[in-house]
Amino acid sequence: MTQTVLEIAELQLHFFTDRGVVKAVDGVSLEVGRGEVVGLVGESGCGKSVTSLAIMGLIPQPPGEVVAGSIQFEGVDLTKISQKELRKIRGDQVAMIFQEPMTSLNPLFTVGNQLMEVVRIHRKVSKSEARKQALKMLQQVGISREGILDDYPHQLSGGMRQRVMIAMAMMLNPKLLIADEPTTALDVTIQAQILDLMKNLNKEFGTSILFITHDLGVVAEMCDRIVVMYAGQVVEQTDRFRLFRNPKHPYTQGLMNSIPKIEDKRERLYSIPGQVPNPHQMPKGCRFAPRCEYVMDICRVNSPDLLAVEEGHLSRCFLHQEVKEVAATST
Amino acid sequence: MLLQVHNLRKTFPIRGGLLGKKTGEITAVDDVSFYVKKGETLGLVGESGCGKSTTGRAILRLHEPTSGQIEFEGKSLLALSEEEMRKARRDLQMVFQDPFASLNPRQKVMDILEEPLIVHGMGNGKERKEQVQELLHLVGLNQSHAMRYPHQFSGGQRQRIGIARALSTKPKLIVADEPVSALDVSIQSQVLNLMADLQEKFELTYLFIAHDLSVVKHISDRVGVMYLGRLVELADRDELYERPLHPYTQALLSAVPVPDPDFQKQRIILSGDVPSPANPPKGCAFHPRCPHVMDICKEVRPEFADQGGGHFSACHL
Amino acid sequence: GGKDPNAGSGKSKTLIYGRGADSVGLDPSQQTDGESLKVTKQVLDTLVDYKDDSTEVVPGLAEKWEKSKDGLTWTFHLKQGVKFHDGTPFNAEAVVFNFERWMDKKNPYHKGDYPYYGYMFGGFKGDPGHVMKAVTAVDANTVKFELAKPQGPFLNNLAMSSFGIGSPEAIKKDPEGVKFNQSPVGTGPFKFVEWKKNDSITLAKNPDYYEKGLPKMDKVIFKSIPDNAARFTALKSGDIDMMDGLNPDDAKLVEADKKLQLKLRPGMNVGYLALNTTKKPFDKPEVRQAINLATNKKGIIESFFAGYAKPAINPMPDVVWGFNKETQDYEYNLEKAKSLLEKAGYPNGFDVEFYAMTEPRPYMPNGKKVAEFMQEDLKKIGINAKIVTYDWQTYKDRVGKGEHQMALYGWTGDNGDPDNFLYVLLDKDNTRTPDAGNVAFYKNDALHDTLIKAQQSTDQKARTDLYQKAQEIIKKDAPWVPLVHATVPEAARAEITGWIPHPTGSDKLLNVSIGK
Amino acid sequence: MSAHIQPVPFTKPEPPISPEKEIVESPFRDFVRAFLRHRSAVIGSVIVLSFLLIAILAPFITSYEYTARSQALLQAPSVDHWFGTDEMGRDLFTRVIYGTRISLWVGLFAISGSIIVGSLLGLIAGFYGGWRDTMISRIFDILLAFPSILLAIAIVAMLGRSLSNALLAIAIINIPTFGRLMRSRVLSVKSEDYILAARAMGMKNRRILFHHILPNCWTPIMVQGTLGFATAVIEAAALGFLGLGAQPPEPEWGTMLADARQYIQLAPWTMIFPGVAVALTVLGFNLLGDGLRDIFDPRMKQ
Amino acid sequence: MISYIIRRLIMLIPVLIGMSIITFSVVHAIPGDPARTIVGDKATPAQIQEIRENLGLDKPAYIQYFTYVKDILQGDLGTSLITKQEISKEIKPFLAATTELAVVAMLIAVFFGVNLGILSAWKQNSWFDYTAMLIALIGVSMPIFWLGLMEQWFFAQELDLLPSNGRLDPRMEFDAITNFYSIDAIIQGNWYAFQDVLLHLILPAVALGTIPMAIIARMTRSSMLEVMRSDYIRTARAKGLGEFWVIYKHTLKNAFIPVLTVVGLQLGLLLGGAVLTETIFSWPGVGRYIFDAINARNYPVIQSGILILATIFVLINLIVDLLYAWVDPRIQYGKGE
Ligand SMILES: Nc1ncnc2c1ncn2[C@@H]1O[C@H](COP(=O)(O)OP(=O)(O)OP(=O)(O)O)[C@@H](O)[C@H]1O
Ligand SMILES: Nc1ncnc2c1ncn2[C@@H]1O[C@H](COP(=O)(O)OP(=O)(O)OP(=O)(O)O)[C@@H](O)[C@H]1O
Ligand SMILES: [Mg+2]
Ligand SMILES: [Mg+2]
Ligand code: NI
Repeated sequence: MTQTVLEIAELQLHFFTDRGVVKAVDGVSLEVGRGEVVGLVGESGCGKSVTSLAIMGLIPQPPGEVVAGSIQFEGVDLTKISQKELRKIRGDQVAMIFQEPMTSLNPLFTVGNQLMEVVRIHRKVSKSEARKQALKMLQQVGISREGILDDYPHQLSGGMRQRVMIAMAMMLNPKLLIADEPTTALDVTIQAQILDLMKNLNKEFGTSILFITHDLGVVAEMCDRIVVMYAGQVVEQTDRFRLFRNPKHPYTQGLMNSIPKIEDKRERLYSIPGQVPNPHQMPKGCRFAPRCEYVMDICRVNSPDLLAVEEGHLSRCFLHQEVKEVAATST
Repeated sequence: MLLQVHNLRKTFPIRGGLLGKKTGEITAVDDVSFYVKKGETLGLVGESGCGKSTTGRAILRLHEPTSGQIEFEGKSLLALSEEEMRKARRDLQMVFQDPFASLNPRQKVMDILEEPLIVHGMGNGKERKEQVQELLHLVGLNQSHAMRYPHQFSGGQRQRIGIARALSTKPKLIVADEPVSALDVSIQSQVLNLMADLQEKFELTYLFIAHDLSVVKHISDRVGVMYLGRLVELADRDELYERPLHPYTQALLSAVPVPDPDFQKQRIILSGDVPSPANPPKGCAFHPRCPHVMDICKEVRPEFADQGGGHFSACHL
Repeated sequence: GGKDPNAGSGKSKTLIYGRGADSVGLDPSQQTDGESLKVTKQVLDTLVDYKDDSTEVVPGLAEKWEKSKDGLTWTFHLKQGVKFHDGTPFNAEAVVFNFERWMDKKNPYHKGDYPYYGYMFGGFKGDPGHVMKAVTAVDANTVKFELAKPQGPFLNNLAMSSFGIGSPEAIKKDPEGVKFNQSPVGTGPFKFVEWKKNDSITLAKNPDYYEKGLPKMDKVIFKSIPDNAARFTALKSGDIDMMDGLNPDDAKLVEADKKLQLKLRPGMNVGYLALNTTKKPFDKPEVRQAINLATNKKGIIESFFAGYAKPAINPMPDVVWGFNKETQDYEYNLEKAKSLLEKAGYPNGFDVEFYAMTEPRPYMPNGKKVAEFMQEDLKKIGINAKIVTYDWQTYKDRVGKGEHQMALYGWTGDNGDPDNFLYVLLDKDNTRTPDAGNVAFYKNDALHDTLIKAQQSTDQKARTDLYQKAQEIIKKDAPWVPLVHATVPEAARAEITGWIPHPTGSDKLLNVSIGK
Repeated sequence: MSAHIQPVPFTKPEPPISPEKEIVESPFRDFVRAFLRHRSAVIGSVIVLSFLLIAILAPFITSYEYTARSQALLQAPSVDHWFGTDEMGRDLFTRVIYGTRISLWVGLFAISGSIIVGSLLGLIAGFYGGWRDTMISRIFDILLAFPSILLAIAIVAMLGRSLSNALLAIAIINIPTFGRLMRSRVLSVKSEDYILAARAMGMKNRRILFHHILPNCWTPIMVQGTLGFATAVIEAAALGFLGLGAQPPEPEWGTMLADARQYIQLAPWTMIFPGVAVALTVLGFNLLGDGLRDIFDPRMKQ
Repeated sequence: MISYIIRRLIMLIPVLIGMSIITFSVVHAIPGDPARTIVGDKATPAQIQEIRENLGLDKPAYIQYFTYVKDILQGDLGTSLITKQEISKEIKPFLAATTELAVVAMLIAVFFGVNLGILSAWKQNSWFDYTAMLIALIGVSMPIFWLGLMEQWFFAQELDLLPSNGRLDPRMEFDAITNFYSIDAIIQGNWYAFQDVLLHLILPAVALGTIPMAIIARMTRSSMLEVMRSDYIRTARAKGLGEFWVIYKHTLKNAFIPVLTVVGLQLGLLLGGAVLTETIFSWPGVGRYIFDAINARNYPVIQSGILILATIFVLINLIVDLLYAWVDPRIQYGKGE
């Protein structure tokens, strides 16, 4: 890839709660290139949303805090700049779509009002101009009914609302669009519509997208590159072909195997034993060790690093590191 | 033939106007007929709000059906008195979508599991306690879990408790209303496996409601597809997935994202949203979104008929 | 706030009189409450009046009068040239009109109730006890009253504010009998101007008042401030010029404050503890005497009257003629009380309900506290008193029905006649329920004979002797614990002159002025 | 070279979930922990407990009797009389201390009365709906639309002035608060899945009502009860202030305030201490109630 | 909408009927009767009996009740037994006085309460938040009569800053037209009086407004906090909206809905619950009027007074419900609820 738009390095994000510190994000690094769609997958609670909120500077503070690491957006470290500067970037250069289209729009203001607001925050334009832009953007996302600007969110269906959210995010043609599970709340047929739309927008405007989801099917369809997270850490990262054909990390493998494939027959599914660790008491060593089938002694003591297994394929597992060592000596 | 449903219909009143008069109706389930054979799993899929849950609940008379016939083991359930129905529920159990919401947060697992036994007068105190232990074991939980409260479990464990509760009265039919939708993939498979195991062990019959087509395909013997309160297609699993007849089923199947980057197929992207069940379109309910819509579809409601080999479909095509 | 009191309203001299409650109505003949009469006293004059500081009768609208030997005919000669506030002349016709209106239930203007008339003159036209046979105009300025039977306190009665003469024209304009009650028209020193309910009543100087140069103020405003403490605050901060209903304890503060002056209203009243002689254990005179002995009147007066009261020995105060100076009061002696109780058969005392009023009355500013005070002493002689309170209406209702065992009660004299105390409060005639006046339900035939004899006599000397005897009888039987004759402390700003609090509670504000 | 891990075979037996070693806590222990962490709940309960102790230990805290008169009338606070004396020379500290008993009593009885009656009505209205609901809701509307203090005054006037009648009046005017709360709570609990589950289990209405609905309704009632306790204390003081509450010589705070009102110039302490006592007690219950609400409020839970 | 209003008004009927029955029975169950008040402390039993008969108090209770209801239905609120004035006329200035006081108290309460709540929520867990909320808590913990007395003592007497009681300096020439003195002063262009009216309002309004203020502040805070956690506020922030607008545009409007309920409920309560404040500040209001009527057993005044207050209470809450629909487009009355 030619250029990176976003580069997160060793991000550490902690929540200081009554019950102790939750290391919700523990050393996450990832990057998104220009025009690239990067998928961020992982089970519920693994830190996907928190990571994306950190980019936007929207971590509830307190209790949350970015303790270490950097988030470079177009060469600017978003963790270092002031709220005011961040506000200028937010909504303009980096935009975000949230999971719940039902609750992410303010119920007391019309759709038009909320759409135009984005423009008027960042550009000095007249109301009518903003209105025009809003309408244009709505057309882009496939809503051509003009009256919709005066509708209130509750008058729209879930799919429509999510389109409005997308329109809102795309209003100022951002360089980076963060989509946090944008289709989870929608039906399959509607989801297909929305995914289709996002793909088109990506192609048409060249917007980079950080696509967060837990649905591997969606990832396979949408993303160029995929980052897999487990318990606040990135465990694997590579392009989608390699990931699906040749997953390296035992967690990724397990994940893939537990999905009932639509073409598969009625047999026992693979299941990863146990459950996601309690964020308050992360296991020592590798965080996946308690559930891992290939667990070794070292896994319970040391935590592995995220290292390249091969060119463009990172994994956080001692198995591969051994392999690498072997490989190194054999050559 | 364990369960037979004929022309089931369930409407909900819309209230409003002066003194809360009824001003309209939502037809949540409209003229649905199907049967479930003993020991099989019938999957029911469809988009949100199409009436899957209502169908499930109407069968258990948790929502009193507006009209229709429900025969369970040849007896009409709707003819039962309230007390008889209460007793009959021993054989008809339910697993809910949200494993947290469906467990009383103030009861210990022990009590949750014991209560159905008490209600149906099964066993004495000691026997019941033993049975609870057995149930726990069956769903992969252990003795120490009995004294905990639901919130002290993970989602997957809670759903196991829900399943254990449904099993406690040794029912013949279990209506599972999206039992895995709230769970993560890695946990989902644990629960699906458990359900499959239990079915085998106790010769259970499932009416399995879900919106995830791959899950339904995985677990079901036959699959029904619902749209806007109606059953639009019903067939054996493989038949349905390989040879969908109804355009809606086709679109649905094509829309499912497949976790395989190599998998390429032509998506049928439907336009528009699911209409409101309060005023469904005339004729075929699917016609406003149907890529193959014909004039007749706008006027005449297609018959839900056997297209051969037990493959039912409701389409003019 | 202490702003210029006359700011924004020209330079007129305004007096603000702060008081505890609003008037009920301003037609004095229909009202009985002090707050109403306090105002009407300024607006409507009576035929005869009381002296400024006592209940001695002096001329009012009538310059002079004579009575026939048998005491049955009274002739009044009216002042001339007096005009009502509406400009109509005051004359004998007007007096007759007023009396006809009050006494004749069939009179078209007899609307509503005329309680004091009925009470003072033995009912209405046609009633057996009605005293007034006829009221006639002899000529334009002479009125003749013919009585059915002689009435000792007749003149004193006529002097009551309730019998203020109103303008017949104004009354005739108000056939429903509503308006006059809201905006009375009389001949008094002040004219009615405005009434803001529960807030203030404004009166303005009557420029045509028959006494030249009076009244001294241009305006008088009666302002209701229900809370005693708030009223005192208002006085201190200059929002009002004078006030009644001073907390006795605050009197000390007033005396210490150079900007204020203390006024003492002589009390023609008695506060007492009625012991229900029909109920156990008060049917035994010893018990009643014991309670008398257990009462620390001095303590009560110190604590709740700040010293501004006289201990009551007889049922009537010494300002009323006929008071028996010889009577010996029971001393405060708990031992003796206890032994009397023993003698009466209650060596261990008894349990009793002690009714106490909560609304402040002139004779009892804080009944509940007095009861609480006595409760302690009673406990010491073994009597376990449980204090019971009701709101004033219920209280009167229950006490009038005789439901109490012992009850704090009191009386303010109307006309300064002993009969108005002794007969009304202690004769067996007045023990009829449900509205007994004699709430000790004390029945003594000897006393009854004495009182009736005194009532029918018109000889002052003979009456005095009879009343003295009556007081002795009462003292011995002890149906009451007479507690106090309260002097009511009131306060004004230091610059106020010419205010003389009257024993009846209604003061003529004729001579009041600010500064010299 | 290819040491790829092969996808795991599907037939692998499922390992049972390992028994967890973490200590299992009862909801009560959970509650206690949350409670101890909540500042205002702790402060509130400390205040409330102190008043409770004061009420119980009153005779040991002070050496005076609350009715005992002395010669020292209206004395300013001193070593002998910490809060000064009143117009009868009674020790104010003692009276304030004993007043605690009355106020707590008032709160307890009035509020438990309205909780019992209100909840019962609310439960019936919410659970059965229909005409019962309509009727009970109307009753609540009526009681709520009544100017409550006037209603209380009228009730006391009707029944006579005494502490117990004041209690009754306060209980009556607070019924709709609890009734409506209970009703709305029942309505929301009723539509929970676990109630549906209970019905699907074949449980009888009565069992559902008492085993499933009721236990899930009491937390907001408890919170409201604590706050209502505070209100009741103030209401009792207001009635006492009007002379409608406790009768002498009971040292009820509102009555004391009413009596002290006339000494505000002369002896402000007679006014200040009972007032502060009321405010402090009420504050304690309010803090506690607030704290409980936060602790029980699921939205506040992380 | 209209049909919703009509429906609500129809629902008012059973409430008012129930209310009148309860009031009637309670009031008539109070011992004593108005005849005694009318004749005063002294009267002969015969006189009292006669007055009772004149007032119809000797008739059975149900007949009295039906007579009363019949009159009400004909729009006749009855006549005060004591003053003989028509209640509908007599009560007007009292109602106006209380309404003026309650509205001003409410304005104070809303202004300070809402802003305090907003700032507290915004600066959650700061010392400002703690102090503000402690003050609010103390506010709800104080008996208002005590607060009123303290206020009066301190501001009127010790500092002599503000008038201690009444609605207006009685020396002032002033015509009560609407009986809302502030409005009357404006109508008459009497600015001096206007200023005086406002000064007189301050102490009682603060006393009366303290509890609602505290309640509103707490309510605003918690509801702000809840809204601030919501997804759409996150959206607003994600757009790059400034903090001020996030708070005052997006959050406040949403947070205000529950506050509105409190405002309506409290305003209703203030109208009928101002007895003590009215007594302390000599405010010639309706609470005091009914209170006096209870003491005098002035049956028609008690009944009609309470009925009027209750009606106003219900109407205020109806208005609040309608305001909801205005603030919140999701609420549509008259359609399926
Ligand atoms: N406000 C907060 N306070 C404390 N912990 C928090 C907070 N927000 C998130 N966390 C913790 O951070 C971790 C990551 O949460 P996050 O929302 O990023 O998960 P996610 O991967 O987006 O999950 P999902 O798929 O459910 O959206 C969780 O363990 C959660 O407990
Ligand atoms: N109790 C009820 N009262 C009124 N309408 C109802 C009720 N329950 C369901 N409905 C309506 O009936 C229709 C069908 O609802 P149902 O819950 O059966 O759908 P579903 O297929 O289970 O959807 P989901 O996938 O979201 O669970 C919906 O439009 C819903 O709004
Ligand atoms: Mg998330
Ligand atoms: Mg459903
Ligand atoms: Ni290899």
